[in-house]
Amino acid sequence: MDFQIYVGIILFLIGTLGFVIRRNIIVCFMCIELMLNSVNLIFVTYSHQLKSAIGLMYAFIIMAVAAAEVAIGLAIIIMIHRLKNTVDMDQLNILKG
Amino acid sequence: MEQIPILSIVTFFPLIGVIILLMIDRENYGVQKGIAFIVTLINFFISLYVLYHFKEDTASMQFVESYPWIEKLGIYYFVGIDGISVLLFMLTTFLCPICILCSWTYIEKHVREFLIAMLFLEVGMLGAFIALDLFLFYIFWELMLIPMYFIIGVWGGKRRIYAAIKFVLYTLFGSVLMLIAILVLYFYVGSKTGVYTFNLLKLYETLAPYEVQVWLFAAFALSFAIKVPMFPLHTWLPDAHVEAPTAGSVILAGVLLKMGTYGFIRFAMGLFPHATQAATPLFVTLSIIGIIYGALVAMMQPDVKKLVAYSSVSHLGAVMLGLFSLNSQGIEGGIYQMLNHGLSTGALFIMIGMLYERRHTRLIEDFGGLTKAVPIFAVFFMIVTLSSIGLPGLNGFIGEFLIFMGAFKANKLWAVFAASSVILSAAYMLWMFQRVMFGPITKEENKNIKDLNLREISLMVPVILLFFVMGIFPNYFLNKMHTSVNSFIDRYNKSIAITTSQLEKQGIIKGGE
Amino acid sequence: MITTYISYIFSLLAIVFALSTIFQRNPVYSAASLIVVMIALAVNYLILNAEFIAAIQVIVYAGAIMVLFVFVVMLLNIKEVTKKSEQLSKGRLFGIILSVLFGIQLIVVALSAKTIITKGDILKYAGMDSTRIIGKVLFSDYLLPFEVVSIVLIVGIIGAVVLAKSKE
Amino acid sequence: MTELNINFWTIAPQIVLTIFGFLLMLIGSATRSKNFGNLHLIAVFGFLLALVANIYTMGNRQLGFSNMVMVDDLSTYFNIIFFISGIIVSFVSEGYIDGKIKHKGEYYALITFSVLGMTFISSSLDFIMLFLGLEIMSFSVYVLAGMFKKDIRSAESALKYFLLGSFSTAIFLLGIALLYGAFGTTNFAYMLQTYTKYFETEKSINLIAGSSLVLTGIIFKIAVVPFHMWTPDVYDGAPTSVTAFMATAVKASAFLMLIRVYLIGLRPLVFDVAGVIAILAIITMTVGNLSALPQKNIKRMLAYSSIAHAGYMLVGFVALNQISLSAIMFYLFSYVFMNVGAFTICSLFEKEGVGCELSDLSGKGFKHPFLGLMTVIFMFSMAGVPPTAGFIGKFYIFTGAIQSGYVSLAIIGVLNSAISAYYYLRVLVYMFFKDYEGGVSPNVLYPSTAIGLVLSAVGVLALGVIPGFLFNAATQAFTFLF
Amino acid sequence: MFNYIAAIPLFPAIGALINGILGTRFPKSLVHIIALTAIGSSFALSVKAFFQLLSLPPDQRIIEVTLYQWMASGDFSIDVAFLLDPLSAVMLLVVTGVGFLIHIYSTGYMHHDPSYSRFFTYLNLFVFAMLLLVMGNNFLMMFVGWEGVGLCSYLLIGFWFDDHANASAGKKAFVVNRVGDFGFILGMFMIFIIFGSLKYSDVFSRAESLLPYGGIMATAITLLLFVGATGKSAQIPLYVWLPDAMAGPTPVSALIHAATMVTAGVYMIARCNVLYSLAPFSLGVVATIGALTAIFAASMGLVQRDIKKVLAYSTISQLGYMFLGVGVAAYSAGVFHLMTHAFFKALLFLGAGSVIHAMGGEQDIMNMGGLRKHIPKTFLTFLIGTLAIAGTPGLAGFFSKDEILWQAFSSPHGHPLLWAVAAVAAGMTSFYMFRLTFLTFFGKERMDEHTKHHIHESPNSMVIPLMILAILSVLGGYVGVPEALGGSNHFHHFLDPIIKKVGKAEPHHYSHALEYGLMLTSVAIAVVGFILAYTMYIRRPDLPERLANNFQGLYKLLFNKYYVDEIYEFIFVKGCKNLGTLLWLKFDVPVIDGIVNGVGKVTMYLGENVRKIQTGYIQHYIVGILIGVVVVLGIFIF
Repeated sequence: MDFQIYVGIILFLIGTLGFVIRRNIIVCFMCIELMLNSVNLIFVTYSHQLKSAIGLMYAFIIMAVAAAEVAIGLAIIIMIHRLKNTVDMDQLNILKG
Repeated sequence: MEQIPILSIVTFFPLIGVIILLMIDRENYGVQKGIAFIVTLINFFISLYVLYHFKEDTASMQFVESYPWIEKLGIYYFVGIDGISVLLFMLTTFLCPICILCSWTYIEKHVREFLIAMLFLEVGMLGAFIALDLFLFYIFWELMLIPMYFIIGVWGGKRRIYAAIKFVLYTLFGSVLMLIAILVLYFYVGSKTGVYTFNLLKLYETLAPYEVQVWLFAAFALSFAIKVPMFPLHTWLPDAHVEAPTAGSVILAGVLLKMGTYGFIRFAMGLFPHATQAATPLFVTLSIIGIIYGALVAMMQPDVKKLVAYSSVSHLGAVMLGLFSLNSQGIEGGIYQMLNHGLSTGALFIMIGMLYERRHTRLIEDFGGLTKAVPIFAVFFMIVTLSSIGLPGLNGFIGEFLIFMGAFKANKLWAVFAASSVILSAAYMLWMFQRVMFGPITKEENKNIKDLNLREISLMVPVILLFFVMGIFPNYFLNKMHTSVNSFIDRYNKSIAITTSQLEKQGIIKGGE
Repeated sequence: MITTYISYIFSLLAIVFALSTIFQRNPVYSAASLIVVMIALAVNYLILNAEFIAAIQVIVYAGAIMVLFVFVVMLLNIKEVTKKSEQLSKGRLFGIILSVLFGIQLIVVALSAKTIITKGDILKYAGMDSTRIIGKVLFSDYLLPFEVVSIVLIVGIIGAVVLAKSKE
Repeated sequence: MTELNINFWTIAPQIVLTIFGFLLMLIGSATRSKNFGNLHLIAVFGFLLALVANIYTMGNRQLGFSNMVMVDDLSTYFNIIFFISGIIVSFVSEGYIDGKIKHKGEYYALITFSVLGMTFISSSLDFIMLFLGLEIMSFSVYVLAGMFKKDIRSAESALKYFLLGSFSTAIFLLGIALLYGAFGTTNFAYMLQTYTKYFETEKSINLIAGSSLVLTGIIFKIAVVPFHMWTPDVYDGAPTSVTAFMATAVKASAFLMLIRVYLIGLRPLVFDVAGVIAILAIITMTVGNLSALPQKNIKRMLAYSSIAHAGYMLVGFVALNQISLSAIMFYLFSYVFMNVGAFTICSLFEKEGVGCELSDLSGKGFKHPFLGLMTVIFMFSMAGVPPTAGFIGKFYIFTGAIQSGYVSLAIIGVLNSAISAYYYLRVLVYMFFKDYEGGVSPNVLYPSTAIGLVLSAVGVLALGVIPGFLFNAATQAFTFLF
Repeated sequence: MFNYIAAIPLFPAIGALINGILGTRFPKSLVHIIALTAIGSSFALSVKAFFQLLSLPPDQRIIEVTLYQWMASGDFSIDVAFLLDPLSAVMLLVVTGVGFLIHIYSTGYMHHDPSYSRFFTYLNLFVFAMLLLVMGNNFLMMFVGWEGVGLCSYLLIGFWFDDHANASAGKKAFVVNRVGDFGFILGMFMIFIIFGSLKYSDVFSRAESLLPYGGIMATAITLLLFVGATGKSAQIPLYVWLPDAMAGPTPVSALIHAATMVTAGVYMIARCNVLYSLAPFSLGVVATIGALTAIFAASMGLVQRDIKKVLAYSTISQLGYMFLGVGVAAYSAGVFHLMTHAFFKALLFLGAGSVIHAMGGEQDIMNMGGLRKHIPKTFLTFLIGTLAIAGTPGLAGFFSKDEILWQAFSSPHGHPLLWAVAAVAAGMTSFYMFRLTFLTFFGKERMDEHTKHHIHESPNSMVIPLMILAILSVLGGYVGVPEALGGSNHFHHFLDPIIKKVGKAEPHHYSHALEYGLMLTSVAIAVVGFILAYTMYIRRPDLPERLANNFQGLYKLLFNKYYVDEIYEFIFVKGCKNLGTLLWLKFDVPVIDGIVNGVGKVTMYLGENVRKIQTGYIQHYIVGILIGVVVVLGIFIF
């Protein structure tokens, strides 16, 4: 078993942790990227381990998807910033209850 | 022989009225009322065909129609009528035109919508009485809720919203559990016989074991007991009655409550005889408590409508007692009392509605000495009151008498407690009557109220006549029930015998003692 | 063996900078740390025989995407907010505990996981390097996903245009 | 597998939708200055064409693109749900977004793309296609949720949806990764084979963990408690037409994912999953209903109610028999009609930036009889009162549940539905029982909106009165399982 | 074939129907013509029926007319059918005869009443119901009549409903009667359970074989039926309604509350004599209650000031006699007294009515006096009535009362104590009746001038019935002169066929001498009563007051009718009302409805709290998701 699996899992955990503790939307978004990266790492590791090309496909496609995701995400962040002049998550709770 | 689908015609005929109403100018209230009235009246006359061609000598379902609806689940549009339901069916068609007449001036806003609601309500009620497919029955059962909800909520009194929601939620809570029970039964019987069906008559044939019956019966009974309403599930009734407009109260008391008792005899007791037997002590106790409790609470009500509402609790308690006597007197008395209660309490509500239209109050203390001002009203009111307290010669007596007799046959003590209602009902009704109609006129407003007009008289007369006919010639009505009720009792006894022997085999009950 | 050590080192690097990403007060530093993480991962990809992935990891991820991040951070001129509220820190604490629990679970899974299959479809392409394999597979079995990715990107573009466009 | 196995018929509807998506963008941008008002018709036309294509592919099961996609009855029927949702939403959108959204072309294009993503989900036979379909759908909806760019609520909704959605996607992906590690493949068909080969006796922990992570990703989309928390906020903030779309089509696709993944790919695990979902279903419907009870904002109330509805549908999944699964499909069908209808009503009474409060409806029912009637139909259907589709849907669900012996689940379900009647009926209370107090008059009723409403109402009633045909079709769709 | 017997009750029914629906439009003359025709025809037919019966040999004197099957259910079926036998024939004659006279009387008495037609409607209706009661051939028909007369009683007591007191009195009568009916109906059920039928012929013919002598069932049935009788016939403990019933118009008091309706209980026991004879314990109860009522009511009558109240208590007391009679199994004696009582009590009431009419509505005898000069005809007839009720030898009351006294002593079910009580009561009767007569017609004129000026003799329509009744009160007794006095006791022989001899008790054989002795004793007691009254109210008019002052406690007790009304009011009326209020306000609203609403409130409360989870903070939502993930994952992997 390749140890990169553990690395992937630790990175995923760090991403989760970051999402939980940070209030800056952009940083949280970065954490999501971190999580996607870690998943990529796991895919590639498994691909290596299983001698299977599918993991690589996933890594490739996830990257593309992540790119689109970043585009949309940053656009939303820009929109929020434009309306509220903040990227603090805690400021965003008009919708509740 | 191919026969005309008369039951469906009668049931869905009011929809024609709905369509016509939708096409009519919104403001043209008179024509709208006229159309609704004529439609319901014609419907009543059509329904007389059912009564006329009803065969008294057979216990099987008549005018049966059966079309597949959701075949995958064995759901059929399966309707029919027998001695238990035919009179309730007729009662419904009879009351509907009267209700429309009695709300002629009572309803002032959204007349067309009101009439549409009434017509829909009629469809729902008629459908529930003829449905022989459990699923179909449930559909109609719930369908009634919608128009009633609006009738109470839109055209009701001050606390109408509370009352309407309470009514619907209370009923819904009961009925959803019944739905589950229906499904459980469906699968149980299906797995036993291999035929998955909601057909009531087929379901009758397969008896669930005692442990299953008890739960299913509980679910059915809860639903019906809420509708009846049995003590202690009755509190929605006073609210609903007080807030509902006259026609709503009439239908509510006249027909909707009967759904509960009808449901008991047709479904809960018919399908689960053994559980019925086991539950009899409980239901009889509750019925008797209801009879006395309803009467006592009714006595002290300051609001006439509430008084009548609580009296319904008492009367329906008697009906339930009759049904649970499980002998022909009790059951026939129960069914007869359903009709009586429908007519006499309906008539009481109509009369109270007439008072309300004139005085815009229903508090007893606001009246007094009205007989002087409205003699014709007084006569009708007196007769209706007497019918309600079960005076011989009027309809109420026959039902009560048979019920008490049935109860007495089943258990003497039941009848002793239940028959005390003859005293209490006289006490609260006559006391109310005295305070409203007798004594000096103390309030200035009461002096000049108008007596009944022609419309009001003509809507009361058929009801009053029916009181007498039903009181003097009850056999015409009872004869229609005999065969069905007897076959019901036979089936019940046979089922009890079967399940008892099953249980004995399993060693749950020790036999031979 | 040396690759293993390199791999260890870069894995450690990735973890450290990942932590740095989430603990940096300044978002720009976070972004920079994330770039390091990505590059470290790219090295790991190389070691895992995924050269092509490693390449686009650097080009697309570390290059394009992260630049976009930094660009937005700069554009918005974001400063870290320092105000804290009591209620939230409780929630966060709970969140931290949960993520740690989640991590423990995942690690337990990874520890006790056994790989049963060892002969994947890659054997069909014996002798090819991973880039070729990717090419082969991408235009045969993974043709449809590959094409569909284009729609994902289109949606991304539309989204970015529609949302971020400031003046109508 | 050197030979390419391409079967374009399997993606015929997708092709149609893609074309129309681009077409809408083009026409939209070309006509932006002219305020072209018929884009929704183009969208509807697109959906109709796709529907035709979809029906054309109906029939035998077909595989395509190296087993990436599988077209069977299940996918085609679910596609119909998506298309109908798309059609009705397009109809009702025009009146709502007119004047509020400049990017109308993009709006409809995004809806089209979103439906496209759903169709990929429905016909996917591989996690990669499922994932891509999910992402197409999600990204489109993220953007759609934020389409009211001036409205902070819309923006907040989009952000919440986006962040939480991405987070759950990441978890979903991790799950796929673990599954990949266990199976060496992500194709449902091969996974099944592998399973029977290796895991019959002992389940790998990878497999279990992967499947549960995938599950969390899916039930996030379904909005199962405790994954539901985004739902009310997002539904509340998003443009109402989008909310309608989210609550119906997106939810349907999430259920489809559940079915696809756990009844095909991870079928051996389905009973374990169902056990967990049973608990979650109870919590979901209860929490959904309880939270909906005190809501004064109709949109939010409907959002919570959609959580509750998801709970009922999960009961169908738990029961796992032909009836209950068909019931889910039927329910989703009827849910499209009634929920889009309900949200449309809500949108008509909406004040900009505030939403639709219950008190805004006071006495409006009689003032605007058409809307009143529609509300009655939709609300009773939501509450599950016959003769509406909502009732039949619940009936089927609980029938299925009882067939599998989940009587207690069914009881909790029906009791919940009785609770839910309270808040649905409260809408009618305000509309009909309260007196008219003037107040804001409803937004202009566009003919297209009216058409959409009538379509929904007819759907609700038709499915309520003659549910047999659809139910038969639904059972047909699930025959492959039994 | 339609038998004319069925027409007997039908005529009044038709009369009531016509007057009821159209009466208000008719002139008064037409109204009473209709009413009188109706009852007159009934009377004529009754006479015809009576003679038809007489023409038959004694053991075949039963005519049954079945109209139709009324109701049937399971093994229960009942017909609308009439029975004509000696007992019902006697009752028919009394009811239609006295009723007819009272109808005539009413045309005068009620002439100025605006609700003239209503009055006659009710009267006709009453006669109809009463005829159903006496003519039915089964218990249910009897019960129908039983309730029907109760209704008419209610309507007529509350005839002047403007005054709440009247309406209350009517209501009280109805409700108290219903208490009795409650027992009656249970008795009927029990009969049905045992005999499977409610038809007299079925029941009585099989009674001896189905009910063991003195058995619990027989006792239960008869006691339950007797509960009904205590209600209808105003016996202890249900007599309380009758004094209040005097609120109705006087002809009503005469017809319903003296002559006919209240005797229904006696009729019923006479009708069920077989059953009662099988239940000696019940007979004992009946006799004891009868005797107690007789003395109890008489004692209350001693001090009443309202002319009608005195008569009312007298009625109760006399009814007590009748029950004493039937209670010692001397059924024909009871019925005999019933008949004679009908004559003289109707006479007394109508006379009282005439007095009231003359006094312009005044009813307090303390405000009367010396009226004999003003209204001589009334005085004369009233005096005859008084003499008759006091048991003056030769008048009707003497024969019937003495027969009862003798039977109370001599019957196998009798007891000397019963005789003694009844004899004392007879003395009291004599006292208060003469007191009444003296206070009304003799002594000073205590009314005010205005009233005095208006005093006038009643019109002929009122006086003629008085006279006829007076004649009947004198002669009515001669149909049943006991053998001891050399009569042949036709009445008893006439009734014999319906009275079955059952049971083992052999009648004692006493000598005629004893009978004479007792007769003389009772006459002597009556004379004592007379002398006392004479002393107190003619010779020493100040005596009553002094006595009242000296025995204030006793006087107050008597004057307030032993406070029975108050006790009943407190226990039953207040009790029910308080219970009702308690159940409503302390149980129904807070507990039952409270639970219902509480469920709603709790649900809402939960909802309010559950929604608080929804804080709006993204990170809380993440926490939610993480909880879910951890839990789901945990469930799966552990």
